Amino acid sequence: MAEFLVGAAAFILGMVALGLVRLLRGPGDADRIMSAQLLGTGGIAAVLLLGTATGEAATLDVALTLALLAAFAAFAFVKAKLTQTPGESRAADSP
Amino acid sequence: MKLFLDLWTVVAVVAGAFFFFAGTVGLLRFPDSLTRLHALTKADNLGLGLVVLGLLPQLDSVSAGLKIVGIWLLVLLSGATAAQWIARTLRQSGPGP
Amino acid sequence: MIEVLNFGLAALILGLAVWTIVAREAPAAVVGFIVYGLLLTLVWVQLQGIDVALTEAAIGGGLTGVLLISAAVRLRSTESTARAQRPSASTRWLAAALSAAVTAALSICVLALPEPAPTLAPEVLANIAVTEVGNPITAVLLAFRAMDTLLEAIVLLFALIGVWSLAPDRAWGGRPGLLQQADPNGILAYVARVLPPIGIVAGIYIFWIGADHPGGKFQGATILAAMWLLVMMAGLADAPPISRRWLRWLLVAGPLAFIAVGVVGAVTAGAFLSYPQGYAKTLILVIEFALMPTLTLILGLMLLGAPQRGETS
Amino acid sequence: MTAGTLFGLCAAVLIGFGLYGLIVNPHPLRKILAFNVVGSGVFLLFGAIAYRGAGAGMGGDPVPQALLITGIVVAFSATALAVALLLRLFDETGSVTLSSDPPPKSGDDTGAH
Repeated sequence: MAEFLVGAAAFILGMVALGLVRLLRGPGDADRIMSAQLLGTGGIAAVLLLGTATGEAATLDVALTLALLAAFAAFAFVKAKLTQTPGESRAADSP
Repeated sequence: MKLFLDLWTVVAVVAGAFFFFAGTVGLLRFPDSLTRLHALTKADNLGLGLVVLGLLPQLDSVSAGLKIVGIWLLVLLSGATAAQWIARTLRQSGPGP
Repeated sequence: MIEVLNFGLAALILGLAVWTIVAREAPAAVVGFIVYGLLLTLVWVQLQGIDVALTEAAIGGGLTGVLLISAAVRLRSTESTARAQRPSASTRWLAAALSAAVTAALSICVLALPEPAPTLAPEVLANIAVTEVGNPITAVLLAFRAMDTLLEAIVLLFALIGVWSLAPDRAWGGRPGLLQQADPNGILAYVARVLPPIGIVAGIYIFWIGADHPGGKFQGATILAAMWLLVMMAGLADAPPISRRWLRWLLVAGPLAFIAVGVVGAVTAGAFLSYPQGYAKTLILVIEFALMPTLTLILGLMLLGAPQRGETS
Repeated sequence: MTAGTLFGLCAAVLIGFGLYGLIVNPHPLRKILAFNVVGSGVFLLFGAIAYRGAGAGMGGDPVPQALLITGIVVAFSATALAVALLLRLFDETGSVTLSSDPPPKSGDDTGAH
C-alpha cells in the first residue's frame, strides 16, 4: 500500500508540475498565480499521501499549515494589484 | 474487509489523481484566463477531496481523519476565495493578451 | 518509487530556481519563488525534518511570499530602468565561472562527507530526559542551545526596529502599512471572519504539541501572524500605531522573560540559561508562552513594514 | 544515490544559481530573491548533513535541524528588512537604482508627492 501511495504522490506532483508551463508562458500574472495555486493543492495532496505512506502522523500537520497559508500569496497579490491602479505608482499615504 | 478498504483507497486516489490531471490540462489548454480559472478551481478541489476520501481508511485514528477532512475544507474555502479575487483582477484589467 | 519522487523534486526545484533568476518580470519570478518554497517543504518531509518542513511551509512559502509579491507589484515601474543596467557579457561570464566553481567545490565536499556521518543524536537522546520534553528539536532549541534561540528572538526584535526606523519623520509612531479600504460584504471580509478562528486554533495546536511532537512556537506564531494579517488585509481591523505602550511591552516581553529565566538559572543552577533540577519543563513552558505573543507581533509587524500614516488616520 | 547525497548536490547547484543571480541581476528586488535562493541552498545542504546524521531512533540529527529553524526565521527577518529598505528608497526617489550616480531628484523627509 505504501508503495502505491508514494507512487500516487509522485504522479500528482508530476501532473501539477506540468501546469507550471503556465508559470513560464503567462501571459498575465493571474495565470502564474493560478499555476501556483494548482501546485499548492497538489502539494498538499502529495504531503497527505506521503504522510499516510510513512505513517508519520506529524506530516499531516505540515499539510494543515500549507492549507492555512496556501491562498495568502494570492490574496496579497490581488490586494497589491487593486490598491495600485496603473499609472499611479504611489498609493495615497495620507488621510 | 482489509482488501475492500485497500481497494477503496486505490480507486479514490486514482480518481483524485485523474482530476489533478484534468486541472492541469484545463490550465494548459483553455483559451483565456477566466476559463482556465474555472477549470482549475473545480478540478484541484475535487482531486484533493477524492485523495482525502481515499486516505481515510488508511489512517490510525479518528482524529487524524477529522484533521485531513478539515484540511480539505480549508483548501475549499481559501481556494474559492482566491479564485474569486483573481477573477476580480482579471475583470479590472481585461483578459490579458 | 521514492527515488523517482526525490529525483523529480530535485529537478523541479532546480528548474524553479533558474526561473526565479532569469524571469523577465519580478512578479513572475516571485511566483516561481513561492512554488519553490512549497516544493522545499516536500523536500524537508523527505529528509525527515518535519519541524523544518513546518517552518518552511509557514515562513518560506507563506510569509516570504506575501512580503515579496506585494513589493514586486509595487516596484513594477522600476523594472525597465533596471533591465537597461544589465552587466556586460564579460561580467556575466565571470559570474557564471565563479558560481560554477563554488558549485563544484561544494559538490566535492558533499561527495566527500565522512562515513559514518558525525551525529549528535545519541547525545540528545541521552540527555533529553532531563528537559522532560518529548520533541528533541524543542529540547535543542530551548535547553541545549537556548542561547541561540534567545539571540534569535533579539535579532527579530532588532530587525523590526530597523524596519520601523525607516519611517518618515511625520509618520513616526503612526500606523504601519497603507490604509485598507475594503468592502465589508466582500468575499475577503467573509474569509477574514471564517478563517481566523480556525487558524488561531490550528496555530495554538501547532504551538502546543511542539513539546512532544513536531511543531513549536515559531510555526504557531507564524500561523497566528498570518491570521492577523488576513484580518488587516480585509480591512476589518487597522494596524496598531507603533507608539502604543501595550504593543512595545508585548514586543519585549518574550526576550525579557527569556533573559529572566536565564538569570534565575545563573543564580540557582550555576550558569546562565541552565535550568534547576526538576524545573526544566516548567521554565521551558514559561519561555514559550512569553515568546509566543512577541513572535506573532514581530512577524506580523515586519510584513506591514515601516509606519506610513499618522496615528489618527 | 541516497536522498542525502541527491539533495546535497541539489543544494550545491542552488547556491551556484543564486550566486550568479545575485551578481548579474541589476534590480535590487531580484537580488533579494537570488539571495534567498542562496540561503535556501545553504539550508538544504545543512539539512542533507542532518539527514545523514540519523540515529538513535531519530530521522535526522536534531541539532542541525533546530539550527535550521533558527536560520529560516532569521533569513525571513533579513528579507523583510531588505524589502523595507527598498520600498523606502522607492518612496523617496521614485527609483531603486543601486548605481553610484542616481538621477538627481529632489526629495525631502516628508516624501515626494
